[in-house]
Amino acid sequence: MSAEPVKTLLEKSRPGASGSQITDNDFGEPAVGHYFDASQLRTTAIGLPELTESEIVRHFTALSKLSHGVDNGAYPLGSCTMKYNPKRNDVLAALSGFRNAHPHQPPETLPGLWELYFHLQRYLCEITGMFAASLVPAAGAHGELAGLLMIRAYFEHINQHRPILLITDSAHGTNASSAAMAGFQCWLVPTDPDGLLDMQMLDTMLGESVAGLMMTNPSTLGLFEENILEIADKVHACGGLLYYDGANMNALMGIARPGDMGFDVIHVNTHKTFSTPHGGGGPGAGPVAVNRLLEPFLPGPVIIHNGDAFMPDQDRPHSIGRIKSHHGHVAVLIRAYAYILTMGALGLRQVSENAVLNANYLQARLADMFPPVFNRLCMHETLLSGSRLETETAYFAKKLIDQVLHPPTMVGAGCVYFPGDLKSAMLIEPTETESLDSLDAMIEVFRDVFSECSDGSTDT
Amino acid sequence: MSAEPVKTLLEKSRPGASGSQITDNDFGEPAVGHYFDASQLRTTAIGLPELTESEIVRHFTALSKLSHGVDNGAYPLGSCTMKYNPKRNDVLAALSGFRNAHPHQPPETLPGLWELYFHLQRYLCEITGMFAASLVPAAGAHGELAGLLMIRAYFEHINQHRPILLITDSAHGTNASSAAMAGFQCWLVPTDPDGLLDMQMLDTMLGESVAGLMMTNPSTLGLFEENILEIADKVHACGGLLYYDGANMNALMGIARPGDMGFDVIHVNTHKTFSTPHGGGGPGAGPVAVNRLLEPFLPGPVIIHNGDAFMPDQDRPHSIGRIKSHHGHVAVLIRAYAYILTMGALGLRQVSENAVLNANYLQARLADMFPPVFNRLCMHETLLSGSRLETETAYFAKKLIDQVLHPPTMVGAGCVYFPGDLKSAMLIEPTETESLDSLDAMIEVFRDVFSECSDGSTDT
Amino acid sequence: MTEPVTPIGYNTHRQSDIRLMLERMNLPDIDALFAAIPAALRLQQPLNLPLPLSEWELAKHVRTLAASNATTETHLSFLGGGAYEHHAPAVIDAIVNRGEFLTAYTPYQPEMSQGLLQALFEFQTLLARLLGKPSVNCSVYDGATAAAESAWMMVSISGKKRIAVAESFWPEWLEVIRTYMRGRDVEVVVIRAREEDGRLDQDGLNQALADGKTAGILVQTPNRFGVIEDIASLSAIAHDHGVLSCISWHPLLTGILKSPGEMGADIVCCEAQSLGIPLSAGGPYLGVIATSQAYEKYLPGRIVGRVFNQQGRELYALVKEEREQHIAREKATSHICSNQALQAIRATLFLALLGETGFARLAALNTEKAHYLARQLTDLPGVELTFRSPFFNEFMLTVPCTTMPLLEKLRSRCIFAGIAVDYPGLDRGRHLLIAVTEVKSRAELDAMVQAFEVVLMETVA
Amino acid sequence: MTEPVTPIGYNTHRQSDIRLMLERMNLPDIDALFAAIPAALRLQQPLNLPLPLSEWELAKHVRTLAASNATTETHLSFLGGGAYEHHAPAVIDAIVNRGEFLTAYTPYQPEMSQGLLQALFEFQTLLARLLGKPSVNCSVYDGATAAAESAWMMVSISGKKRIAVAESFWPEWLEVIRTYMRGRDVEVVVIRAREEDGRLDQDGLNQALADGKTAGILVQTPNRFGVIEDIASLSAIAHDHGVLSCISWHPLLTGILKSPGEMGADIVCCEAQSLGIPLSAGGPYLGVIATSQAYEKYLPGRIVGRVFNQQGRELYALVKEEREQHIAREKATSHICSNQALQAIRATLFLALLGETGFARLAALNTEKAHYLARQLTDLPGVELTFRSPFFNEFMLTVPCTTMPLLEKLRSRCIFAGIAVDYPGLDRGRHLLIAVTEVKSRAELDAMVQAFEVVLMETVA
Ligand SMILES: Cc1ncc(COP(=O)(O)O)c(C=O)c1O
Ligand SMILES: Cc1ncc(COP(=O)(O)O)c(C=O)c1O
Repeated sequence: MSAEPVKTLLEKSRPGASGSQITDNDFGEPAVGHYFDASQLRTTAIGLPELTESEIVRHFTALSKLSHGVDNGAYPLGSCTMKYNPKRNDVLAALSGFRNAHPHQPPETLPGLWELYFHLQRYLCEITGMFAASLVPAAGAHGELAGLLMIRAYFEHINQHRPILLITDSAHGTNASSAAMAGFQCWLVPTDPDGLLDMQMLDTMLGESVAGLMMTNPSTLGLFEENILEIADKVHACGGLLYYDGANMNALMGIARPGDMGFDVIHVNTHKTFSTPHGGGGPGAGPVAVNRLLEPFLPGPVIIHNGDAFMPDQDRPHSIGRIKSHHGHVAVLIRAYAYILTMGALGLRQVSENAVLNANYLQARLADMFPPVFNRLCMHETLLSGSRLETETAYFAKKLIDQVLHPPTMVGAGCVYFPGDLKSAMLIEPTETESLDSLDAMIEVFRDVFSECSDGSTDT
Repeated sequence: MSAEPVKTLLEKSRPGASGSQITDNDFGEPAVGHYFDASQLRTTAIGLPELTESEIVRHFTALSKLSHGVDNGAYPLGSCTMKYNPKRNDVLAALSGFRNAHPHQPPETLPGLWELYFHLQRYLCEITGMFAASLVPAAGAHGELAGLLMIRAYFEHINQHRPILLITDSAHGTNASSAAMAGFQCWLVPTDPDGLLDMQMLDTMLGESVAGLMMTNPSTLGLFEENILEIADKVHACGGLLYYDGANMNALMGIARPGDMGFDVIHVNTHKTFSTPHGGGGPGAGPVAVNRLLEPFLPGPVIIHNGDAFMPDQDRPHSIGRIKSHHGHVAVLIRAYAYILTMGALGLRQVSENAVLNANYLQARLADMFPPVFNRLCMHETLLSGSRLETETAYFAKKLIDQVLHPPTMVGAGCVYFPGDLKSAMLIEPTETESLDSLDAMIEVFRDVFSECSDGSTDT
Repeated sequence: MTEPVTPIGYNTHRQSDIRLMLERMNLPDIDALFAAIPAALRLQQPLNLPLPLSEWELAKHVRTLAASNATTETHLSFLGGGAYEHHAPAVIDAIVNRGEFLTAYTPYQPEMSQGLLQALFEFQTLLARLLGKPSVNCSVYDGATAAAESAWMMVSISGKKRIAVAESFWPEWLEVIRTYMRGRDVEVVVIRAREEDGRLDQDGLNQALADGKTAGILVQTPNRFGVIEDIASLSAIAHDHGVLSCISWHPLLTGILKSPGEMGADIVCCEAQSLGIPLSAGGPYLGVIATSQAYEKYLPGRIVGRVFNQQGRELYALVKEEREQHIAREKATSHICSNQALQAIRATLFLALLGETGFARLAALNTEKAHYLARQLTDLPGVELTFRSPFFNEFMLTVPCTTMPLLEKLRSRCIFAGIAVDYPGLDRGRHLLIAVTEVKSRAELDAMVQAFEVVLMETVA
Repeated sequence: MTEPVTPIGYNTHRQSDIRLMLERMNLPDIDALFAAIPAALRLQQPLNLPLPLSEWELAKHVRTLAASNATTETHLSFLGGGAYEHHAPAVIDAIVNRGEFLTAYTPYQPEMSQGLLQALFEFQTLLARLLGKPSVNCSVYDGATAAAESAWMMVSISGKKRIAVAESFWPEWLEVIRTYMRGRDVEVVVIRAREEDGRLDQDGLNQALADGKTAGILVQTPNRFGVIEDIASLSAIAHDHGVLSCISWHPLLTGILKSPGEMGADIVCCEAQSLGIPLSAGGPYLGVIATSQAYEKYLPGRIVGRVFNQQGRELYALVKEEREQHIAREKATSHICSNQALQAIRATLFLALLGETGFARLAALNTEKAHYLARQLTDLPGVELTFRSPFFNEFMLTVPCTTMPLLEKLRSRCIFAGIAVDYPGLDRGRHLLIAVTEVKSRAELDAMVQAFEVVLMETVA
């Protein structure tokens, strides 16, 4: 990670070096200016770089060497579930039958796509305990928006005005902003000293203007919300709905299901729980699933089994409408489907067991240096306190990087919120694909760097 | 290139960690011992490592980071023609229609393969000026063996006993060993002070026991054998044949042709001239081409156009016979075919012009430090003298490596021979895909390291 | 449930590892880890999912599904409508499949991600040139959400909760804009296309903007009829009314025309699928938004910049995060978190591989081939261009029969001949939108014309 | 010839670069560089080759060629005969396509190639375990040339110019062995298979070795009838006569059986295509040779070892190069220079991905599926196993009709049912060699049986 900086493509550009192969021997070098309004014609260069293919391959190969993926080593970013991304799934997603299908083809020319979609919808419903799903959302936040728009549409449908959405104070930033985009006012529900939702505050906040509560379970603090059934009852009792941010499903597959907990609408992040690669920021996919009540509101396409064909349902008058063009992130969803078929029920349960085991193992073995913020077993990730660290966490992170270990999520370097006074906390999520050797190696680096940081040697 | 050593797979092995997915739900875990002789059944472990897929991906990703390909930078190994390997050709070679074809399929089920082979045979003949070709040899050395066996078969056919083969003293090691494998006795023809074949010695060596002369042109010293027409006349005059080692064809495409020079049989290295990737040692391909005289002796398959179908010629009674199983290195040859179709005649000529230009540019710009061994224009590579270097060339090479520049071919680190007293010489072949910027950068590194070596600072 | 003996799938722990770890943690068994989950919620049965498949069984199954779909390889396709069959150079896959890019997360830790960040920075730089606006985000989900997010940008900038949108947007995209705007109670006023030339009705636009309550205009070019809009005039009208101009632009157009920025757009959004991104039945694609520096703070999504780290070293990093959801939460410009980073790298590679010259040639080749086909088809009796306005690589025909049987008959000849278009004011069921890209050879275009002629006869007769 | 304006294809220089370089070298033009070439030899016309193609034209053309071939994806294939349809895990391609491996040369410079060298070193280590001999080369061209090179090793070791080869080798391989031996004037004596069980005739072998002039024996298992030879006995016979024993081994067999090294072979050669290498219509594949330390100096090809470099650092490097052509030239063990390094890395990945457990399971699954199909087919009237000897994943049937029409009729049902085999002493045109690997599902095997039955009826009738 310490190699020389790489010049940019524009710095390397050699005008005139490329483009020779963009021709068709039957058409020559066509002059096309006369087809357009003269005033619109471009008169100056765009300013694109010109390099040969070899130079470009070298440029990006060099850039890749200055990057880190799970293929390079552990990536224990809390809340991101950076697990191994199976290579076989990349290959399947690139099969010509999917890759070269056009979204505007007549639906009857895409039977394989719909069959895959139909079953993936069903599998996700089975895993989460929901009734119906739409795979179309492009990412977790997009799933949230879809879900919240459904909640909104539902209340519009039953003629109730409920402008307020409760969100846990540890919620991911997307929850609040999706809520805003769906037109809700956000009220934050505080966390109690045990790291759980403050039940008393919930009671005071609930009411007839409240559309519902949005939370994730396990929470972003890595804790299972033990009172979930009671919470659900309370929310439902006052007419509200429960939204489940499924980003943390990696803790629960085959163990417990949000549908059984009382959630009415959920999304999952395929790029977390279902091992689709995150590509340095995306694309991901954020399928939404709902209970029977909300089914009519799902955004299309929803794939149904109709006689003997799988087909997009054309008759969805209550749908919230399109939330993006076309059919969702096909090439991502294929991977999620392949993952589920590879793991099966027992494999997915093993995933969650091992994910939780690994997080607790780290928590236990790091406790003398980084005591857990909440002194109890965690789920798939653990929130550790940096209070015993004699340096800033940013410095600690830098030292980890020097040891070629990707640091965990810290304030200012990650996208989670730590409520209250947790400026020096860090959230670690090893995932199930880290071996014991890998965890022990990680612990050792933490230990080395921690003691280095305790020597007062904080020179930069 | 200076990262930590990587433990081996066996050192990382965790017995019991893998293999769970090697099952078929319809067949369970079959017990198969009873199908075999009890005495043959294995009773102890093989000793294969056990790791998860993720660990394996990380292991090999880490190993790749300790390796260097043309994708990473210049690779000016003389005699190796390390040019850019087009990515598009890798994709085409992996198309299911080739990749999943079985070699024992009935020939009529492989029309696309034969069509490609037929045209590639023709293109190679056109480029080299030969009459007919067989694509089957697996590499350059294998092509040599095929070619020399053809020469042998020819003389057997015409009942002449010619046990001796002349080889230039700068010849690649494979020439002599292929000759030995074909049953020839090798006599080395010396190089004259100008770096050319010693004509007088040739005269004395030629005779009725001589099957022919094997040489490359340009030679491994980077020089064009100016007397080639005279040489060919001499060899032919005494009944011998002329073998052309085509490893250096990168200098001549569209410029001159070995067939026109009088060569009777040749091979080319697709992994040099025709840009197929060398894969860290292979696989390559070494098609052979011959004049009309030797055509009957070509090893099969030779593809012919028969009525309206392309087919392997089944009627080759004089063929030297099979030299390997199946049809040659299909996945390599597809790439060579694709390369030729991308370049066309003018593109290939440009390749050779630029390759020769680049070598001469380096020769000219490095001359003050590393004077060319032969004081004249070179072809696609240049032989430079290390006589002015105050350190060993190996030390110089190490210093280049410290600057992340792959050293040129030197004695003991490459596979060429430098005749006479050229222990400190180095052979540089930039190829046409290095840009002027890249050459200038290379020259600068040479200059820096040279002056560093001249400071007497030869500490290790 | 019985415990499986070896780790399934991508799990890593053996039973012995698990025992050892539990021992070190002083826990009796795995179940103890889940003690916080109320018993009533603990699943007592395995999930109802198919048995795990081996890699070859999985591959065979998914290959079978894939093989049942028609594609641009099984059919000669002239489908466009916002997604185009361009050639993606092989280098793109070779690079983006490198684990260092493919398996990375969002580059929150700049030191671990300099290469990825530089690639995204270069993306912004090249897109800024292509779109003619200096500030570019490094992606939103697709062209449709880019348009919707741009609409909200105009609302935020202006403080006015109404936008004027061209009705000649792709219908799907218009629906997405509506869905997004409905959430935030923004009024969407639709501006018609002129019947004579398929371009936006400038009178209608003037009228819509007259009351001063509109945040801005949102226009797509080429529009849903393939017609190229007069961006300069439309932007001028917007500016005359003191409102913003946002253009949804086909990025290849810059190979021939001035960039929308040069023609007066304040915001440019686009679907960049044409820049090296496979069709993939619709996704993932690549949405981009570009604007002027002044409006940068309203951009949704990530922005990469050059900063100095705590050690004083200059490096690439995510910047201006104060706009983003993880800082601003409900006040964020958008909720976007995961975006289309890898597709942005694809686009960067695409632009670099073509270069200035190649990009212009590609645009010209697309234009010429589309016009070639349009000429051949309009030579057929009764077939004509619906509008005589400039078009790029997609054009709309009026045909002398109903489109559906025509399309179906061509489909039975393995041709996807185009998309049936209806628009109020045009004859129903008589219009076809046909896209042509560089990948169509002259022989294929001629084959299309021939088939079209035959089928037309059959259908008219 | 007119000068093209931009660099064609993968050329890099612009006209301006060329001018600048020539200027700096004081040369008038490019032609001056070629002054050494006699004018009579300088081509006056461009080569007669097709015009350069764009990437998409090329792709379309080659895709069309590819699509015209039948494959294991278009047909249900039971072809084997030395090349097998195994599943290659996707990880293999992902790794070997990394430019650091794919675009490297032979690792002459150890410091630049530690990763590549380690991968090859690991290959040697794993193959040594699989084959049961400690010294392994890192590849020759394929199984056939591995056998031929092994034959020469025996000649070199023993100094005797005769080898005894089983006639039950793949016919093609036997031909390659003959071609190679002819070059060096080595006599090839062929040993028959027994008609009763298809195994090597031990009496014939004893006879052939009796005069003490033979260097060694060369036997393939499973042989060309799919029959597994009795390696231990054959090796013992060889050793009784004081000659070497060389076994051409199917590497997957070690999943079930003792390694050939354990069973007494002095040299083991093999075609390792089954270890993660695609069929590719026949190549490139992977030949490997393993032997004892004592004979290591006779091995052809590269060997990687651990050495200390001039700076005293321990590293991987090519070792024992004194055997190789670039040092020993005409005295080299072989001419091999370029080998199959990347395929060796594929095999290493394959073995690592399966692991001890997976490898044994894979071998068992192959065995069971082959035996399942054999049982079903021999239930059909008149169909029987030609030999009642042990087999692995390939077996030979005697059928009650001529094979050619049978195979052709099955082919018209998209089944490649096997390879027709003839062998002197067996009825002509009545034998089929059928291979089954893990990739065949039970449903596919049953479909094969059904089709076989139907077609058999037709053909017999
Ligand atoms: C808890 C939680 N919710 C929502 C999201 C948003 O998902 P996405 O990035 O796919 O939009 C994330 C992503 O980090 C998350 O961790
Ligand atoms: C001049 C020359 N001849 C022959 C060969 C042998 O070719 P191969 O390695 O393909 O067997 C080489 C390879 O380096 C070479 O440079």
